[in-house]
Amino acid sequence: MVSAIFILAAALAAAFLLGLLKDEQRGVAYAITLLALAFMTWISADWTWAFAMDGAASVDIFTAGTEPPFAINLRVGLAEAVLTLIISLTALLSALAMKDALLALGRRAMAVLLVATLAFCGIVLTRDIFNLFVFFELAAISTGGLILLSDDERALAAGFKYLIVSQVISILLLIGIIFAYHATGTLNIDGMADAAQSILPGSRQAFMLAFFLMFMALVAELKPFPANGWALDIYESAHPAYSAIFSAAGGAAALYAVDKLLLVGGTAWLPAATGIGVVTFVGANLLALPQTNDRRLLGYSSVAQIGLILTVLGQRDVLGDLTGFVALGLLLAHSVAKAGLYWLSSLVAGRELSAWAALRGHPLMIFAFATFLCLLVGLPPFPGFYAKWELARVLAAEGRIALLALILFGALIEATYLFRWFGYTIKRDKPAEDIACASGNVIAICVAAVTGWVLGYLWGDAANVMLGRGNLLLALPLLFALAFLLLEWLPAWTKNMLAIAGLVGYFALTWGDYDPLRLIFFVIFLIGGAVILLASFHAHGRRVGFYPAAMLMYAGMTMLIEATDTFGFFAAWEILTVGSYFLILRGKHSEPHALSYLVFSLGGAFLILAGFALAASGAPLGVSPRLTFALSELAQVAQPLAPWVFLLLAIGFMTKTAAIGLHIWLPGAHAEAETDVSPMVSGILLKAGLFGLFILLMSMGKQQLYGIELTYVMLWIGAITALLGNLMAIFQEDAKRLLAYSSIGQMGYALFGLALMNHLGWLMALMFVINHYIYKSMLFLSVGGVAKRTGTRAMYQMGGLIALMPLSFIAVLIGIIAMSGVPPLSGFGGRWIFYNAILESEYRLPMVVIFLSGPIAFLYLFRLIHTIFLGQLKDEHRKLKEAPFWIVLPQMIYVVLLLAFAVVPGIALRRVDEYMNQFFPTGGLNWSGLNISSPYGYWDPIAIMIIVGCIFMTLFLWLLFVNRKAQKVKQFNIVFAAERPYRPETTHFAWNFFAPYRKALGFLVQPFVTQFWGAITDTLHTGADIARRFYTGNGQTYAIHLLGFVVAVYLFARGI
Amino acid sequence: MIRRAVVLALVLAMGAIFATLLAGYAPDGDLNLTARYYADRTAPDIGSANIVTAIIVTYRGLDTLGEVTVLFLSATIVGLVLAGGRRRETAQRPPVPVGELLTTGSRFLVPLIMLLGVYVFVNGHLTPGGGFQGGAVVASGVLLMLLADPLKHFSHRLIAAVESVAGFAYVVIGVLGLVLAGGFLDNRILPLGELGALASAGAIPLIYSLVGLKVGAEFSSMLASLSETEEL
Amino acid sequence: MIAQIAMATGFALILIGLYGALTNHNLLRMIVAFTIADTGVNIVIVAVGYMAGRTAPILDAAVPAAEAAQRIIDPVPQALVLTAIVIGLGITALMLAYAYKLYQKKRTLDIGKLTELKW
Amino acid sequence: MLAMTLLLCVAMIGAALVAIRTDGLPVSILAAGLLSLLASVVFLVLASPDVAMTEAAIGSGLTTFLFFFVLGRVRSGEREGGEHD
Repeated sequence: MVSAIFILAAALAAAFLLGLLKDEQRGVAYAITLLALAFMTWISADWTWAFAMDGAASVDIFTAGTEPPFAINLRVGLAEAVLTLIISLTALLSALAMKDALLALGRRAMAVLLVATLAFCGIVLTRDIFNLFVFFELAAISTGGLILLSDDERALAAGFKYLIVSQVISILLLIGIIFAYHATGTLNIDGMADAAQSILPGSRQAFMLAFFLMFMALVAELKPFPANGWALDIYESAHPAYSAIFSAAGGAAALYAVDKLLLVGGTAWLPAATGIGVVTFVGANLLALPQTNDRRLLGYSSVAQIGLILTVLGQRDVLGDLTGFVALGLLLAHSVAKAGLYWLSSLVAGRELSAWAALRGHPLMIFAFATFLCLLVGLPPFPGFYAKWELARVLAAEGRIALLALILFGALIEATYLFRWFGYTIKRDKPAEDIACASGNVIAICVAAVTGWVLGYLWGDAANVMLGRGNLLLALPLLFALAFLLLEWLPAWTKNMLAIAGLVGYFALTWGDYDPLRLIFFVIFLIGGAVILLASFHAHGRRVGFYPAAMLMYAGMTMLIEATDTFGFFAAWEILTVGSYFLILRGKHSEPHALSYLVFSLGGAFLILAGFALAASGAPLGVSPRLTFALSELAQVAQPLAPWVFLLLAIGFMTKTAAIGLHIWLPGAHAEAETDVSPMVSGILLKAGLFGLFILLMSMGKQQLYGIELTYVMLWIGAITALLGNLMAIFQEDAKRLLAYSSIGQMGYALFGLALMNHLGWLMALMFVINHYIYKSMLFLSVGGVAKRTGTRAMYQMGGLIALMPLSFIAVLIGIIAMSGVPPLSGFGGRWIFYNAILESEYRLPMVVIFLSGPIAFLYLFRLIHTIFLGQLKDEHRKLKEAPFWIVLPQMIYVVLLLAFAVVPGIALRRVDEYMNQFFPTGGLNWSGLNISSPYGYWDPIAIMIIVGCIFMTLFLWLLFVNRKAQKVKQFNIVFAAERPYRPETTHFAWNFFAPYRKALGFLVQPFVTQFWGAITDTLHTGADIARRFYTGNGQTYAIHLLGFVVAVYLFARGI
Repeated sequence: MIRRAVVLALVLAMGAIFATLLAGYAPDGDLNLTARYYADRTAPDIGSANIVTAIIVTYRGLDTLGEVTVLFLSATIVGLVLAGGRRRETAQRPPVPVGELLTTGSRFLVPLIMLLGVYVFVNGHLTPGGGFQGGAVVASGVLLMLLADPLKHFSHRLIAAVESVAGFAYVVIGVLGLVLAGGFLDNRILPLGELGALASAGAIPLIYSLVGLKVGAEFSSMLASLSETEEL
Repeated sequence: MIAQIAMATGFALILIGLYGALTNHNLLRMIVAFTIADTGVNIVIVAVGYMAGRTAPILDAAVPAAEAAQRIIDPVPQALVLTAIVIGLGITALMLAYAYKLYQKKRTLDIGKLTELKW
Repeated sequence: MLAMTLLLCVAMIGAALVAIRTDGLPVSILAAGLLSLLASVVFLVLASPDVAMTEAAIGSGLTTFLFFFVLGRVRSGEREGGEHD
């Protein structure tokens, strides 16, 4: 192995060599620079390989042939090797990315770039505190120099501000170093750490003060929140490729320096590091909300990420040997993502966030952009996810709940503004000029994206080896979904075939090993998904981006069922959230709704993460917090924690089933999604939430919090959701929104059933799961088909389509009968079980609310079919054809399914009924042959079907017989038709269909919840907008901020 | 006005921190661990009479290498920053009337200053002073020449060449130290000679002369690029 | 006693330098103030290494190598200061170049007017 | 020695205050140069000749000259930005 000193020597030699070249030989100079950087990258890669693969011990390199305390020594361990690799690789790729800027400025700029890389590597390698100061100064000056690469006029001012602040930092650091030397007698960090223990009390106070100054100087290098205005100006104005180095390499080096220094200070200073880190993380993320400039936004995000890693370093006493795994995971994810994003920003001409829409023409760039965002936010397959899981688990185990809450809050805000940006890129209109596809940039971006995925695999492998977590990237469903990324070039129908085959095949392979309840969900997720995918055959062309997203969602759901431990469950939960977000985002106007969906889902997911972490911490079994925590062990959670765990998990799952108060994302997300996406999201995705609630209630049962019975609260929430959901559905003008609100109502029913906590209640909830999937998918498909043909979703613009679209009419008719619970179809079965369940339970008042919501449900169903299919045909709809074949086919399958399920409910429910006995032995149904009886009543589905069939037929025939002599009234026979054509829609009968009800019950549907959440987001936004005025742009003010920060921390530190 | 009050308050707070540092300071009765080692081991191991030079060049050689890079960086960036401005043609600059005393004085003094500079950095390991001080003196000599004849055009090529060769040689010596002797920048690649003699302390005189040349070149290039900027 | 006085002066210089740098609006005045602060830091560092009644760490006729350990003061702070002074000059030269360039582009030396980058 | 150190220190603090408070920029730069010179003498008193030489050559010599050079280049800037608020 080449000694690591050559990293420094090679860079220096190359930098000096450049001086010998004539000014015109810029090409040669550029070649030497790339060669030197490549050599440095190779050395660090070689060391990383040696440490990672052969597990070699860390190596000390002595300079001047003398032992460390008397000379400077460098140390190369796994962490140093990885960090130097990241630093030199980023520099190499950035050199590629800013090729033209370097060539324009000539060999001097290249020499400065080499020295900058050398300085960052030096900071990581050196073990001598004064040497650290020299390398920091080198980094500061080279940053000052490299800022000139930018063609932005304002970069000069940013450079000057940086130099002012670095002067103040160097003063603090020098004073700290000399007094620490005086107290300990050595300048070597390890020597100082040992000497610090045995300091005699007299000079202990002086040493602590000296350490304080050194610590504050290095923390100031990490751009802590109140005192980092200067860093943001650099990020905004410097050349993006240099900002990539400054953020990825500079951040990594400074963080490692602080980590080394914390060795000296001992555990007394860890709370200070944590405090500064958390304040930076939350504060910077908050202030990033109102940002519009893309590079400044990345600056805020970079500062926030470094704050998060500082917090992790501050928790070293608790994390123990996990610190490396967590800190490096977050750091590498940050470095790779931030560098990639900055290189992307060098492609885009405009600086506003929506200017990135220019990327849309290049699917590879969009994929890279999405990869970097997922890396930053820490979504499943990437290292950030494993790191965040371990961090949450350990923090909860140590009882640092407030810190965990702050970190999750900051992460949520970061996800919000990053994915809002992604939404702009996908949806906003493309700016005129396309992106400048310089080869250097593209290479850098691709390497960064690939590195991101490789890191994901490595961290998964490390998690597997160290902690026994499953390596997500080896999970078959996820691999299958990601394979679709490679098949994007295929036409849509082949991919659709593959997808359906995959779903059905996977079901066939693994359906055996599930209990009846999970099996039902498994059937709905996979077979149900396959049936809906049939509708996707109607699309032409390649449909880039649809199949990876859809299969990601399905993969997430299958892994949700397969999960046995909390980690697997949570990973699946986030995968399906991400997959469904990208799926919903495909709709034409779905950008704001997709964002609100993602924010609510991630908020719920973080609550679930906190819940699982708490559960693992409280588990009475192991002394040390358990590594893997099985789902079934939720039952054994100790009493003081159990209600809180239940509360967190319940709220998390209810965000997914859109209970009242957490429902505002659903109407927009389901209505604005594409024709075949709406049934997927509404029919299948909501069931994931129900599945979670099932798991929760099965394992934890009834819980009490301060005397309140939590399941009783859930009962009320279910009832109110059912009532208000149905009520809001009545007054909708848009057909898809009506169905979306009806989903909220139906989920309210299911929640109510679950919360009844008795045998039949759960059975009813399960019945709802099946029923709701069938008729909601059918209705969404038929309404989607109608909307595709008529071009509008507003019901008052339709009417009289029964003649033109008979199959859709039949599908909607059957759907309505099933949904409203009218006898022949399975809806009635659901109602019957429901009433039995209610009679058994002793709750009276919520039942009244549920009964009220029943007829209200019928109102909007009537409105749906009446306004679309009955009434008079509009002129422009004369020549409409039936909905496309592929959209009608699934509907017909569902009609058959509904009829079959209505006649023989036993096929699905019988085995589940027995399965329920283990939870609620009493109160089950007894299945004798084809009819079912319960303590209160008797249900013979076949008899009902026959009787209702006969009644219907007789009435129908009689009607035909009576009407055969009826006079047919032409539409424009004004006297009889009683309808004026072509008047503005206000006179159309479908407009404001239930006006009298609105007058009566209108007060119930005031958008309080929307206003509530709107108020929260507005306060955050305006608060951030006011707070960011703090950065006045005056370099002197920034220096005053830094001094103020130092004094504040001193007073605070003295206080504790 | 509030700004000044805030700054005053902050400065006084820093003053309080420094005051506690000052109060807590007690000079050591005897040399601490590191200093004692240097005091005892410099003569036999490094063979340099000036212990500070031994520390600077050998024991903490990496610092000095970093420091030389700092100067190289500053000179390069100053050149980069000022090169951006319009390169004024020497012809159109008005001939500044230079005093008689200055021209003759400089013609007489410049060689002496250069000699002093060279003496300082060659005897770095014996008498106080060394590469940086010698380089600064040489630079002041160059400065005097500049003042005496503002139109004199310094060939940047020569300065850059001297600077680069010196720097590169320094790195090569460092690497030689690694290859031949104990470690990077170890001065025992040349014989130590006996204490106090000119050719003693191994490679220290060589290194310090290179540093002197390099520092002198860097300062003069800084001054030259400054002098070529035009009046604003 | 000399060390304490020198150190006190050094700290005073740092405070004066910081005050000057943070109140003057003119770029050049700020840089001058920072130079003063740097000098103050250098004085403090050397003052920390000083021991009464001992001489400079140069081995010559007056201070033979044998009894060096008892006669000389701590050489390490001096080595550090030497590096610090040169680095201080490096940064000052860079700031001056920036100030000149800023004046060339913006025709002003007032830090208050260089605030395009904010919020 | 003690008296001389005291004198030098008082002179230095005086020079520093002059450098900060004075209106004219050239006077301020000269005061800073004087401060460096005094500092190099103090270094001599503190028994560190190497540092004294460096401070003298670089601190007072080159730094002061750099300042005057840039000041010369931006002479008109002094009248604009020099006033105190």
